[in-house]
Amino acid sequence: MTVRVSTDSFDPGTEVNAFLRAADGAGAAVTFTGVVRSKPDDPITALTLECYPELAVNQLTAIVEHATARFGLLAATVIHRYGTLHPGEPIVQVMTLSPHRDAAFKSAEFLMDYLKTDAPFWKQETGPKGTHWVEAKAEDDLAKARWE
Amino acid sequence: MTVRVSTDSFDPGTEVNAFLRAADGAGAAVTFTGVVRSKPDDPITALTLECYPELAVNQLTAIVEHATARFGLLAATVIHRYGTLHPGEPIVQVMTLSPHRDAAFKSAEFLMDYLKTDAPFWKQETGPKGTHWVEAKAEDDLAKARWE
Amino acid sequence: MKILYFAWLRERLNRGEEDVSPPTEVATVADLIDWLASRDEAFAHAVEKRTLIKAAVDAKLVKHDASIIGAKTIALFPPMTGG
Amino acid sequence: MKILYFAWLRERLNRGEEDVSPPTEVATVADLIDWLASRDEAFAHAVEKRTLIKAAVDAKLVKHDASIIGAKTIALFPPMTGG
Repeated sequence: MTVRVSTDSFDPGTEVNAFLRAADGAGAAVTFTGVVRSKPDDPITALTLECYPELAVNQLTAIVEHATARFGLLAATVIHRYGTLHPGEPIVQVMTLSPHRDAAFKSAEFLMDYLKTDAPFWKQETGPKGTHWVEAKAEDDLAKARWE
Repeated sequence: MTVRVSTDSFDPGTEVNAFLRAADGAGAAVTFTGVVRSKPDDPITALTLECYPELAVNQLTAIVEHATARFGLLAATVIHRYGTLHPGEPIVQVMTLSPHRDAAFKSAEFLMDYLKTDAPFWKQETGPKGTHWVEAKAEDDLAKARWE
Repeated sequence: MKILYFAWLRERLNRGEEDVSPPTEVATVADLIDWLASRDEAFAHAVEKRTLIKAAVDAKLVKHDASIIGAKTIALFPPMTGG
Repeated sequence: MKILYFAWLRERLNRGEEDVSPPTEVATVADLIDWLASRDEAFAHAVEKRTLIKAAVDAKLVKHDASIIGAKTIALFPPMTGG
């Protein structure tokens, strides 16, 4: 089980391979990679993530332990960046490993849904119109609620 | 949209990075990697996949086109190996790219569920007890049926 | 017309392909399986459980009621187990 | 006791942290927010919608009824938007 919260950039493929090398006996790995997104109708030049690192590590560790127990995972990793990022850069990567594909998929979704609402990161977008804080979405609360 | 059916090995991380480089404007990428699995209580030394390549390409192309339309994907890739593989080697990788994480997750699950029952590969396991054909699982038909 | 066999069907028949010339009344996959079974006891035994036999006509997955008229290649095989 | 502020709450207050010494009857997160609001109009305005204020006590996420007795660090912040 690995949780990493850092301003350092990470390479998605390198992380996938490192994770799979631990795949002794496992059949199914699911990786979610979140990339800074610039919408054509609402372009951004930068995304700044503010973070409370100590709480982030505590929260992500609890979420990963919960997912590991609930879905019987063999391994799970969460990597989350903060600081200033640009379109195309990876923000977050969640990886889960299970003997079965269903548990690998479900647990990765579960981790992302919890992480969205329960991990202390705050996004600020910078674009041609200036800088604004991204508002929390009600749909993210709903996505989390379906696991309860 | 990419479909690759080959006896060549592939590197999961290299494929993820190549896929993400096409992620112009997208926010969410999901990767499923299936690895040859040796169960502790039923170890295998080799997994041989037989394939009808021409039909496999036709079927996988149709499945990927279906998923792309149904889930509004920006990109999707399926890589499937055949021939003789060993425990720990990747067999299959499915990657989906969407503006939204829900569509990326759902479409990757959809692709795997269809691929399991509708792509012409046949697995043969070799272990201490000899060689046998893997039987099709009723649960795979059920997993597919939930999308209908 | 070429027939391809895969997996345990190929092994039981001891051949991966063969060329056949069925009579014109053999119009569907089901007809073809019946006709092949009528010529060959090993084949008849291998396809006894018809639900375990899948088929493709010219590299297109089809059901047993599909036409084989004009087809060049018919594949017969067990349920698929990829992924 | 140290108070940390994040995101737009930090911006509106124009400070990321401060040291405070609330009286002993300030026993919960809710009490603390009320007490801070009573001292500072800008703070009172920023936390007007209490449901938009989340809290952590010593790097543990808590509800507003959680105790702050003996706590070293309290963090107050808007709903999280990571991932």
